[in-house]
Amino acid sequence: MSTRWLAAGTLALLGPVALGAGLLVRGGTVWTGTGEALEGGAVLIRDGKVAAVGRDVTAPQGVRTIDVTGKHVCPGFVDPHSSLGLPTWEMDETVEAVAAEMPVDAAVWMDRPEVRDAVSSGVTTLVLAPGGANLLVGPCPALKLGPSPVLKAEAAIKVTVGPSALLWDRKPTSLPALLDMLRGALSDTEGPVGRLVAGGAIAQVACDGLADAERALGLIDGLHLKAALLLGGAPSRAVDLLAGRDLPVVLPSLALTPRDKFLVGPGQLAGRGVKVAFASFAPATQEADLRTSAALAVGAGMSPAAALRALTLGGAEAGGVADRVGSLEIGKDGDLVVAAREPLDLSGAIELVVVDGEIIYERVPQ
Amino acid sequence: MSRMAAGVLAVGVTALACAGPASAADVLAVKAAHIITMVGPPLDGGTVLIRDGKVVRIGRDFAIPEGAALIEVEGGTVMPGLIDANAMFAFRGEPNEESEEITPDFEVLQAIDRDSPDLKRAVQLGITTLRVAPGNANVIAGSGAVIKSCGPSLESVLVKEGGQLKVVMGNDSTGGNATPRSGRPTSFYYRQPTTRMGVVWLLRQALFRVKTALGKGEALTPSDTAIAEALKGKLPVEISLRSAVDVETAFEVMDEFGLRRLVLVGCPEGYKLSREIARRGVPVILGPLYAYPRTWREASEAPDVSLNSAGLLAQAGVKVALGSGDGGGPVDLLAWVVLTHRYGLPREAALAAVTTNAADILGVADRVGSLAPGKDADLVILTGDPLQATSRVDKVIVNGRVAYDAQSGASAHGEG
Amino acid sequence: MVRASRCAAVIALAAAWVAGTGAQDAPVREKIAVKAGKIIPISGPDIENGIIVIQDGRIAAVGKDLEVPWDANVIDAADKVVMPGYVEAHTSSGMGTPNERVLEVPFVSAKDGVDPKSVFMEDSLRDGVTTMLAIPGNDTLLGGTGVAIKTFGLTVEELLVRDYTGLKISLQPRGDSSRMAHLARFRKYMADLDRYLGEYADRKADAEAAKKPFDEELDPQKQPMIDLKNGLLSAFVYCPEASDVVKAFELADEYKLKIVPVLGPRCYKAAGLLARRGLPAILDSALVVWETNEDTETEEMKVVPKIMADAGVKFALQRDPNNYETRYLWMAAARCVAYGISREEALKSVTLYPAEIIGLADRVGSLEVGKDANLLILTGDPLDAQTWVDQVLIEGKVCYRRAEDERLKRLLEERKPPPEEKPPGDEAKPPEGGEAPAEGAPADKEKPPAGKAEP
Amino acid sequence: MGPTALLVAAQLAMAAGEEAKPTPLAIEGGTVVTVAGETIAAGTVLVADGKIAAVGRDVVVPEGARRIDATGKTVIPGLIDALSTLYLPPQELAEPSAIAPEFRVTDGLDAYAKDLEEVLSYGVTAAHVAAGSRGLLAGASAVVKVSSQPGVLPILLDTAAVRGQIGVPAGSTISSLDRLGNYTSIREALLSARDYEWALGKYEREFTRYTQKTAEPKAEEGKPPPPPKPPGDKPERPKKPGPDYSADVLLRVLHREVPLLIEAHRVADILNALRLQDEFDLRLILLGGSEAGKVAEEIARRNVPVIVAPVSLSMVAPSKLRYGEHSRTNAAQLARAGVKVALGVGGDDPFDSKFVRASAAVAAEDLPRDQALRAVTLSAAEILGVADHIGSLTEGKDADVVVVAGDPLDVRAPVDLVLVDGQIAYERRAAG
Repeated sequence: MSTRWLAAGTLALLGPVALGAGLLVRGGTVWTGTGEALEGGAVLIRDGKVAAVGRDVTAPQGVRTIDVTGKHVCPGFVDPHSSLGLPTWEMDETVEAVAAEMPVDAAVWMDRPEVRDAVSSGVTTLVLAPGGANLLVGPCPALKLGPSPVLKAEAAIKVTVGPSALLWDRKPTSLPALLDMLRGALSDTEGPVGRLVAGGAIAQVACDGLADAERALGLIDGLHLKAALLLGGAPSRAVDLLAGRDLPVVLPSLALTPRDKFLVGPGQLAGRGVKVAFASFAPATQEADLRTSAALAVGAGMSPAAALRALTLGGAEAGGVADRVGSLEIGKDGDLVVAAREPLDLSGAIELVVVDGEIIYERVPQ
Repeated sequence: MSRMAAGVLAVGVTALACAGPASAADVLAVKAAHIITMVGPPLDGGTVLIRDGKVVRIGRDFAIPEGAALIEVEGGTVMPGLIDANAMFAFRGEPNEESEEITPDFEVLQAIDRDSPDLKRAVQLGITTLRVAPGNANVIAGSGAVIKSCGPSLESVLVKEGGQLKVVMGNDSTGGNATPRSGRPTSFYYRQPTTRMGVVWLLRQALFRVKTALGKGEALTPSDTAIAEALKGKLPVEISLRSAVDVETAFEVMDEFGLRRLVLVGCPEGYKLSREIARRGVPVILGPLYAYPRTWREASEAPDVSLNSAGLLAQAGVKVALGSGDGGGPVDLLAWVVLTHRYGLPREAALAAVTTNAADILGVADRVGSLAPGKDADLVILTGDPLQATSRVDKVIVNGRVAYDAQSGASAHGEG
Repeated sequence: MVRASRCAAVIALAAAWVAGTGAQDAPVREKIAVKAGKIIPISGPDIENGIIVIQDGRIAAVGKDLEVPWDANVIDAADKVVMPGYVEAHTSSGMGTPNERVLEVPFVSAKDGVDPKSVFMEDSLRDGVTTMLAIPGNDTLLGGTGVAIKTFGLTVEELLVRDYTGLKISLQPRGDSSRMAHLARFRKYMADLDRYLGEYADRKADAEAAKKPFDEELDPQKQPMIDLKNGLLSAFVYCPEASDVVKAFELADEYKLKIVPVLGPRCYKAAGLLARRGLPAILDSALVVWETNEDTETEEMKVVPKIMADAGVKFALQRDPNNYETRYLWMAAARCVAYGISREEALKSVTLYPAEIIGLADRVGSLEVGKDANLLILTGDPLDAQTWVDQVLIEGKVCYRRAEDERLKRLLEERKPPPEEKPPGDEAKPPEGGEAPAEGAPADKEKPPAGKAEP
Repeated sequence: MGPTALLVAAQLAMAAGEEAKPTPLAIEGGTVVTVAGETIAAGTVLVADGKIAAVGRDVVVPEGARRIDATGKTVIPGLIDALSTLYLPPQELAEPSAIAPEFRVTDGLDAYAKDLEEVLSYGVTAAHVAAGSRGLLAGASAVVKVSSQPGVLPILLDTAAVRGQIGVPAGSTISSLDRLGNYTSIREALLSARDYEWALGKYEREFTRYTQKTAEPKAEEGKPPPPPKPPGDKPERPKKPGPDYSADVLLRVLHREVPLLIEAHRVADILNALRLQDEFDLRLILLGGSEAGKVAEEIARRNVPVIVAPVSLSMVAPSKLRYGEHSRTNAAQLARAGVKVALGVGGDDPFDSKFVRASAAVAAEDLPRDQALRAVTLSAAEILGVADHIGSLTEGKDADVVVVAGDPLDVRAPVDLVLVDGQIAYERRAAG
């Protein structure tokens, strides 16, 4: 689908440094994203994949070695829901209520400053989705901010359960009709939506507030959807509703949730075992928010491990790409971030970003 | 003036999740100086015993079981929870599917926001049950739902789904419609009707189509079945209207299609035809009450409102209930009842208008509207007589749980 | 069009009704004595079986065992309750359009807007309101002056109790303008005024120095604001939000103004401040406001009068015909009692306090010797929902008799063709339904209020 | 201070009058970052009568003082958001008037605003509020304490600066010509203020001449009184110019009594602001300055301070997106050139002020850590002219103190305690 993407992409990303054989990052503290932190650990990347993680990993012939002693290494951040690069005036296609054959990336402009900011803030993967004016829209691709951007062309479909998808003069104008149309589209296995669902696309169901969330869950359970919940409103009130479900829950960046004043929602959800992720919903907020969000959430009581997980593996799960990215495990993509301090200490700059084993961002020391 | 026994605090606490997890305090005894049951004569002093959200016993002399939580309001009056028979709030999004003007199969239930601020307010006004109706933008708007004002989930608040076919007369459903001229070509507002004549014509057209289809025994579309039910008299037709003219038109339509069950809603000028309405045995859900017309619609459609419509209708023998109507959120039903009583609605009828009559008209009398063994434990505890403006809601109990307590100011609400 | 027809009807009715009461317009006897089953003087404790003596339209005596003057025209209200007429301290009803478009119109007067034959005026009398301050609405920065009026009379002159009472200042910015701009505008007006007065004084001085005659008059358009500056007028300051109450007091201090806060519904937050400043306030007609607690997402019921009373703020209540709780002043007071305010305070908030606020406490608001004889003769307790205003006396004249109230009769009588004969005097009986009252206790409430015209 | 401030003082007095005089309070054992002076390990901060009574390692704590143990924690001055919309309802931000320097932001503040507890809980105790984001000269800005008492508006300084802006779009974009237009409009406003001043001076002179002329001649010793002047030949009383209320305010700016605060982001606009400084010799404060780093020397040369806002786009609403090239390293570049820098969140919503600490953290990526903290405390206070009250833990200053459970620049360490004027304004609940 996206040769244009590749071209634009490479152009935008200040030309990746091709490393061919591989890359060894050693000396720093390695946060694998699965919970453990190896001091003086190393990560070996070959052919774009993680080849080894551990304390005593040695560099094979011809592998470039970068010493990051005293610094911190963690997986690239994953933004499970972003409109990065979509011009704000082209975020919604409103003529069709159900637009399941809309190649979302067709509108993306890669040579925009947001994209550079995104990379420099440690985000390596994102799921590209439009706004909320359609009941159902897709396919939403999972993209790498790297040389070969398309991670999964049909990663997700975006479903909106709530008034935001209702226009005043387009069918449907009411929630009952909206739900009918959604059930119709999602259960029609022959149709384009059915095809996407069958193809393993994850349904990202957006809702705002308790009543919407209940209906969203009803829809997900009723149709046995592989889904993630994009939860608007105050997360604290939805804790009981969501606890004990094996359902990724995506929270908008904290700067976006005035109704979660003291930012305790993420901690409460994670504390009850909910798989939490943060999404920027860019351009509503920036990709750099993900890290700010996680850091502030820790300040408000979220466990540091859970916060880092939300930033990495959590995002990957919510984007339906956990098999490829989100943690530093052998076989997964060679995406990593080197930070001057602990990954969630905002005062430590992101110094190095690697995607598929290639350095795509290196901080110019001031 | 109100004292809560020790055990009650426990209730208070669990109550904060209004029908949260079942607990020891599931037996609740409410003592008060006056108990208005709406079925038998009122008791002076007595106890309402509640178990598992239902009323199990009402009387003066029986022992309160061990471990029962006790609520005692000295000098207070207990009455059935109030019913707003025609509420048009607590929606997510629009209460009409406006892409068509005839939507008989539209079910408003799926548009209800059980977490809406309006419901949280309603419960504090003593309203425990509401019939939420679709909006006024369609000629045939579909069916509403009867819900409780408070509960932990949509299932738990649902009392009755559907149950009527709402028709809107007058010019509400013409709003925004236009003949194609300008604007977005896909807009469905280039639709009928644009006049009240058009409204009636569309209504009759729909009824006629289904009637003939029934006659010929043709298959019906799902949306037509609702109309068919109405034609067969299985489903009451609720006609929302304002002016007396519309009442006459409604009766013409009723005769033309042999509609057996009709309910008039809104109906501020109905008192002018009270005899005829009574003769046909058509109940009226009256409201909202207003002194002078507020909107241009009210001004143009019901300039001649009367404070004693309720009184005149009731006295002509019409069964009257009250419904807040026009979408402005919940209204103080008790204050309204006080006024209708002052202006001619006899005591029993005034109380019935927000309890038994409403329950009967909505077909939920088996569960709500009165206090009797087996009925839902929906109670309002007032500081005095319900027909005095000096009384206020002191506590509200929904499904056997304290949902509001003016003393603590705690308003419980259904947490997910 | 509809409006027109309404008005026509109203005029017709008004005419009919005035004709009905016309009889009383003939010169009344100098002295009237009202024998009351119960007197609620407001200013003091209730009096059982008391007597009120009225002379020349004023109260000459109130008490228990008073001697009835031999030449007094006696009104026997032995089975009734007598209290002072209700006072409303702030209304813009009964006027065509209460707001000017221009923002600064201190020179307009409600006097020119009041419509003596508006249905509102008639309703007010029927519901026992005898005095009110008609004042321009809340949409203009400097909205104009008000008039204190009674509710009976065919011309504005007849209505007038006191002209030129209170100046409306609204702190509600109009359109997309900000409060900064709104207040800057006010300050500018005041500064311009100072400058104008200074230059006026200079011109005057020059003329005197030059021994020239000085006949220049002060600009009448500025006069109300000059009087405001000099404390001859008080400002009725409309505060839509609690923060505007703070601003109102700032302005009062900055410009040395006498102010009466006219509160919007959400001003309950300012109760503490109002209490500290010890000023009485006029409450919004919405007694209950809802506030969403964003942390818990619950709806909190704020009972404004209760909050004010608890904070120690004196207040006056206003009516709103479309508010279920406050369409009548008696009902507003009754609701206050329901919400836990003492009966005395509740009654004062519709009689004495509003009278004080509009500076007429020396004439109305309570039954005291020397005050205007504005009396309500009620069929029962004022706060009882089944009580009716049976007669209204204003300045000693009987201005309203329920027995002769054609509209009320039309409202309450049963309409069945053909109209059956009813025993005279019982027209006003509220129709009985089929079912008998179930409870013994309130059964008497079902009895028609025993309102009969005095012989 | 204007009447507003006075009133507030009165209110505070009354409010204080309600509860008893607060007992002295000692925060002991923490690492005290005074910002003004040395950082004291295991030091004590003593608070009495709303002021800081003593700071040091061995402070004598009086009997009956309340003691708070801050061992293992950090004690810092209350944070200051140098560009905030705290207390401001949205309507105040949409004021359409273009040139209205006579507006007072304090007229628009809502004493009963929400979000205050929220902002306090992030250690922010004061904010610089400047309204009229649409006005070229939008009126006086103010420095306000963050109050924990509804209805009390603790205004520290009710005319901190007159706020103007060049090239800040009312909509989403603005052409270079418009931006030049902004500059000229402001310049013309200042020029006309000068003309007005000149006219006033002329009037004064004429008026004194007039009074001398019209004065009746005095009778001298031993001489017969001279005949009174015939009424005819009296001169005309001179006409006083004006009034011009915006000029009155701008004159205070031209006389350097009040600084002029210009929001500008693009290099060209910043240079234009500096041209105003050169032409009128103002006390200029630059606000925003997304591209200021590129002309750091120019700014430093005139030693004009800069309130960098927003520091990190990631913390503010999208309406603040890119006026020119936004750079996170801005503050560092300016600081290195010797420019005094404060940080403002510059959010559209009042509660955005809670991100002050996070802004400082982000700035600390490049800025030395002590300077990063100074930029949200003392530097801000100095630039806004309130350094004698707030900004550092110094004896005699207002007791606005924050206790952080760890590194002040690592937002993962929560704020445990916040004092405003010696009163406990926020205390962290156990377990969130």
